[in-house]
Amino acid sequence: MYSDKVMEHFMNPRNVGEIENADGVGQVGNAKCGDIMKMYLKIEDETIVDVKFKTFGCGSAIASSSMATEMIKGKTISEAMNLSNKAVAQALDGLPPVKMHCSVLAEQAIKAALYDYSKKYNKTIEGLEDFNPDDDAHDHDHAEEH
Amino acid sequence: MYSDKVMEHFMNPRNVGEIENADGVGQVGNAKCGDIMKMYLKIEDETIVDVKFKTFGCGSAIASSSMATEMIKGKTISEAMNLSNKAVAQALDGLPPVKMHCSVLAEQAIKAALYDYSKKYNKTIEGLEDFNPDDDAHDHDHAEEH
Amino acid sequence: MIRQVYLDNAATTPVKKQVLDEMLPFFKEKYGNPSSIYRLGQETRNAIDEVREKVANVINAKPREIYFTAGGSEADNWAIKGIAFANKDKGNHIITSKIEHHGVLHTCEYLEKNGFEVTYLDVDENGIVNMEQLKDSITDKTILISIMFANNEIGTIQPIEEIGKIARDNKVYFHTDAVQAIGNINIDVEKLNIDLLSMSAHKLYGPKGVGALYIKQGVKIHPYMHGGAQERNRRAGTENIPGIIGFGKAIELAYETLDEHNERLTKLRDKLIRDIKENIEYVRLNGHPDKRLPGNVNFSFEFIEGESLLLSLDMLGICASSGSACTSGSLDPSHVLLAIGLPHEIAHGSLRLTLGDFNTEEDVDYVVESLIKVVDRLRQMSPLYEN
Amino acid sequence: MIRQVYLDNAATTPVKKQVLDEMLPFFKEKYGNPSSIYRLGQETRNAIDEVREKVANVINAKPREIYFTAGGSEADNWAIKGIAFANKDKGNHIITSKIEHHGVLHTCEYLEKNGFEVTYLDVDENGIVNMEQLKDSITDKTILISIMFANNEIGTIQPIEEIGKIARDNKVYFHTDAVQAIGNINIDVEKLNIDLLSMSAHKLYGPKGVGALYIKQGVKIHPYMHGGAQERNRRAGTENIPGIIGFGKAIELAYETLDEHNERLTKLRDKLIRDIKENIEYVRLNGHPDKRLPGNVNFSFEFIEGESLLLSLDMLGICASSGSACTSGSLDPSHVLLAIGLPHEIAHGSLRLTLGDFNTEEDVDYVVESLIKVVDRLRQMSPLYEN
Ligand SMILES: Cc1ncc(COP(=O)(O)O)c(C=O)c1O
Ligand SMILES: Cc1ncc(COP(=O)(O)O)c(C=O)c1O
Ligand code: FES
Ligand code: FES
Repeated sequence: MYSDKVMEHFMNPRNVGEIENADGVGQVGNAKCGDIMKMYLKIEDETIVDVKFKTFGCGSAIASSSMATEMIKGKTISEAMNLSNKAVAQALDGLPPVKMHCSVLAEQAIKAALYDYSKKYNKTIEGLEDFNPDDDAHDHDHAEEH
Repeated sequence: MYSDKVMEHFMNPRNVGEIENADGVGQVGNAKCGDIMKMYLKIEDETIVDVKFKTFGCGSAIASSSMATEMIKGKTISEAMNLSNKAVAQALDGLPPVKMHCSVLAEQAIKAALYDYSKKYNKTIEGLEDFNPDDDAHDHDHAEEH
Repeated sequence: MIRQVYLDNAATTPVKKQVLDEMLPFFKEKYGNPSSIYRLGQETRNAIDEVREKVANVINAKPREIYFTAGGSEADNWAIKGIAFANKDKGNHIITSKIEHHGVLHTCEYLEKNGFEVTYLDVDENGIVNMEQLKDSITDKTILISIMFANNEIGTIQPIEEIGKIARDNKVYFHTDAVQAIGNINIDVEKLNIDLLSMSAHKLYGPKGVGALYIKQGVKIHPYMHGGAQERNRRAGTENIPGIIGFGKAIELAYETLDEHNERLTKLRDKLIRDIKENIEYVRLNGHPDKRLPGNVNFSFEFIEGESLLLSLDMLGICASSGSACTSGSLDPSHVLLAIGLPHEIAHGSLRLTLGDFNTEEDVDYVVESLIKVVDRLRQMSPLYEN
Repeated sequence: MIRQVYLDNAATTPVKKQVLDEMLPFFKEKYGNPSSIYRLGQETRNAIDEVREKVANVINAKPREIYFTAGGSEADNWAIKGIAFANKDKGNHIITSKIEHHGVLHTCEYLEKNGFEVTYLDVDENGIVNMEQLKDSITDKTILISIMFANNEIGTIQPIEEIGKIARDNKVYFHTDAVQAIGNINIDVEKLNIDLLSMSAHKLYGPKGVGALYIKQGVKIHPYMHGGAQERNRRAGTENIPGIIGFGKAIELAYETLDEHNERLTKLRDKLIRDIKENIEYVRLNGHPDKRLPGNVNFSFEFIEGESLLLSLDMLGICASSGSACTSGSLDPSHVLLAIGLPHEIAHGSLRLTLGDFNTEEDVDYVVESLIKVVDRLRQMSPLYEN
C-alpha cells in the first residue's frame, strides 16, 4: 500500500518534537477525524532554521509531516510557502489516492505556522492574505469508493 | 441416484421383447413426455404364462418394466391386478421421488394389457370397470423442485 | 478396470495441475485478508490484482472493469438484475434469447414478476438468434440485450459483433454470457461492443465457485452483493483468494495455448461427429455445423430416451450429458433443443459429448464403439423402433 | 527473521492442514458436476450432502435446511433481501442493530432505498442490543429481525435466546449473522428460535469463498441466485465442491474440539487483556467483559491513531486490525465503536487483536512487549499526549 519511502519516514520520522519559544506554531486537522498536525518553526532572517512537528494521524500523515519538515528546513519563507502537497507526496514516491489529503495537512500545517509567525511579528507573507487558520484545512473524502 | 437393484434390472432387463399373437397388449405413456411402455401378455387359465415388454424411457422406467414383468409372470390375473407401483418400486429397493411415476407407468401398462385381454375375450376383470385406456396414465410431476 | 472417458467438459472440467499448484500456497500460508493493512494482506491483494490484470488483458478490458464473483451464475444474476434495477427509470424492457442458460433465463423470469418485460428471441434450426427479430424488438423502453456468446448445449456461437453493433446503435446495454466461450474463443470486448460479460473458472480447468463479471467503465449498474468495500465497493465478501488465483492461472494457460487447443479439439470433434454419423442410423447433429465450440458434439438418437443412454454410457465408463447439466434430474426436455425446433420425442433422445484438453483420439474411438452397442441395445428395447 | 504473530483471526483464518487434505482430491480427481447422472457426479453430490448433514447436526437443523453460499456476505444478503421481497405483502419493516456487519447494514440500507423501513437498534456501552427498544419497535408491519450472534469487532455476544423468543412471540422472522459465532459457540437453532442463520467457512480454518445459510423449513423466502436447480432450486450455480468439503471438515474439527479451543483462547485472551491493562496507561477495553468471543480483544489507546498503530505492529511482524477488516481503507471510524459510545478520537485509536488456534502464550508476550514500545513511540509523536 505505501511506498518504501513512506514507510521509512513513518518508522524514522525526522524532526519530531516541539520547539520552545517557536517563532511560529500551526495546528491543523481535527481529532474527530483522526488527524492533527502541529508544526513549530524557528525563523531567522526569513529563513527556517529549525522545524519540528507532532502528529496524531495515520502512517501517511506522519510520513508527510516528516518529509515536509525536511523539505523546508533551511529554506526561505517564500520557498516554504511554495511547497505543495503534491511535492511532498512526490518526494515520498507517491501516496495512495485516499491518502493524498494527509499531504494536504502537511502543506496546511506549514502555512498555519507561517501565518502564526506573520501575526506574531506583524509581517505580511505573500500567499497568506486569505489564509484562515480556522478553516478545516483538510477535507476527508468520504465518497463511495474507499 | 439409483439403487444397485435398479441398475441391475436396467442393464439386464428381464422379458424384453414382443409376443406374437399376444392375448393382451397394452401401451401407456407418450413419446412427447419421453416415455412409452408397451406390455404383451400370454394368458392361459387366468394365469399369465408369459409377458414381454418394450419401453422407451428413462432408466427407472426400463427397470420398472423389467421388475413388474418378473413380478406378474406365472401369477393369476387378479394377482397381477393387485400389483401396485409401490410394490414395484419397493422390489427395486426404492426409486428417487421424481422417478416414482415411472413405476406407475409399469402398473398402468399391465392394467392396459389386461384391459385389452378383457375386451378381446369378453371377460370382466375386477378393478378394470372404470379403466380408460386413453387416460394418460402417468402424470409427470413438473413441480419446482426437480 | 474399465476405461474412463470424461466427455462432459462443458459441465465442468478438472483443475489442471499447474492451476492447483498455483493455488496451494494461498490456503495455509498466504491467507491474509486483502482488505487488511499488514503485508500478509497486501500480498494477497496484489496477487488478486495481478489476476485482474490477466483477465482484463485476455478480453481487452481494463483491470478496473473486472469484478470477481462466485461463478457464472452470479455474474449473470448480477449483470441482469443490476442493470435492470439501476436503469428502471429509463425503461423496463429486456431482450434475451430462448436458448440462454438458466442463469439468464430464470433471472429474466424473476424480473418479469417484478415489473419488467422480457422478449425471448427465437433461433433458427442451428441455434442462431434471429437478427431481424432483435432489431424489431428494440423499443425506447429497452435497457438491456443479453445474448450468450456460445451455447452450452449445442455449442452454437452467436454473431456477437453484429449484436454488439445493434446494441450500440440503439444505445442499449449489451450483456453476453461468455461462460462457454471463454477459453475457446478470442474475445475483444472493445471490438465487439460488449458492456458486460460473464465468466466462470471451472469451465476452463480452473476451480469451481469463482468467476467474474466484466463491467465496462461508465455502465450504470447496482451492486448485487452488499456489505464490505471489496471489489471497489461493488461486490462484498472476503475474496476467494485461492479460487481467484486459480482462475488467473487457468485463463492464462487457456489463452497461451488457445490455437493448439482449438485445433486439437476441432479435429477430435469432427472425427466424433463423422464417426457417429457413419456408424449409427437415425441420428441428427444438433447445433451449427461450423459456428460451433471446438469441443461440442450434440446428437439426437431417434427412438431412445436420453437418461437411459447416459446410464448405459456411465456403465461403460463414459461421462456424458443430455442437455445442460443443471437441468438433469428435470423431466422436461431441453429448452434449447425445443427452441431449435426438435419435436419433444427427439429432444428426449439427445446426447451431449463435450471434449476437453484431456481427451484423445482413442477416447473418441472408444465412445463411438460404445455408442454403437448402447444405441442398438436401447433401440431393441424401444417400442418406437421397427427394425 | 522477525517473529510473525497473526492476531487477525476474526478477519480470516489460515486453512488447517486436515481441511486442505480433505479438499485436495476434489480438484483434479473428484471433479464431477453434482447435477450429473454419472457416478463421477453422484459421488460429489453425496460428498456435498454429507457436509450438509454435518453442518445441520452442528446447529441442530435438518440437512434440507442448509444451503451453501459463497460466504457470509451472500448468506446475509440472501437472508435479508430474500425475506424482504418474499414477504412485502405482509409488511415492509425490518429491525436490526447499529453494530451489524456491513453485509447486513448495507443490505438494509439498500432496502431502505427500495420501499422498506429499517429500525437500527441502539446498543449499550458493552455492545448489547437494547431489548426494550427491540420490543417497542415491533409493529404489525415488521417482517424480520436481524441481529448478529456475536460481533466481529468487539466480540460481544448477544442474548440470542431472548431475541428469538421475542421474534417468535411476535411472529416475526429472526435472522442471525453467526459468522463470528460459528466455531466458537454451541448453537441450537431450535432452542434459540432462529429462522435463518449465516455462516462462513474462512472464519473457522476453512477456505474462503464458501459459507451457508440455514433456512428453517417453511420460511417464506425468495431465491437470491436464479439459474440451475442446485440447492433444491434455491441457489443456482455449479457447487464449489472443494470449498464445501473444506467447510465440512473445518466445522467438524471446530465442534470436536470446541471446549479445548474455548478454554485455551479464553485464557490467552484474558492474559492479553490483563497484560495490556497493567502495562499501558490510558487504554480502554471495548466490548463486554465476559459475554465475549473467546479470541476477541479490542482496546482503544488514547492519543494515537489506529492505522499508525497497525503499521508499526506490522513492522514487528504482528498482524492486527482496527475495526472490521472490510472497512480498513475507509477513513471513517468504526460504526461499532461509535455505537457503544466512544468519541470519534478514541474510536480512531482502537486496535482489534483476535486470537486463534495457532497462537501461543509467547505470542501474547511478544505482542504486549511490542505494544508497549509502539504505543509509547506514537504517543511521543502525538500533539494530544502530554507526558
Ligand atoms: C452458458 C453458461 N452460463 C452460466 C453457467 C453457470 O456457471 P456457474 O456454474 O459457474 O455458476 C454455465 C454453466 O453451468 C453455462 O454453461
Ligand atoms: C459478522 C460477519 N458477518 C459477515 C461477514 C462476511 O463474511 P464473508 O467474508 O465470508 O462474506 C463477516 C466477515 O467478513 C463477519 O465478521
Ligand atoms: S491523516 Fe486522515 S487518513 Fe491520513
Ligand atoms: S419414464 Fe418419465 S422419467 Fe422415467
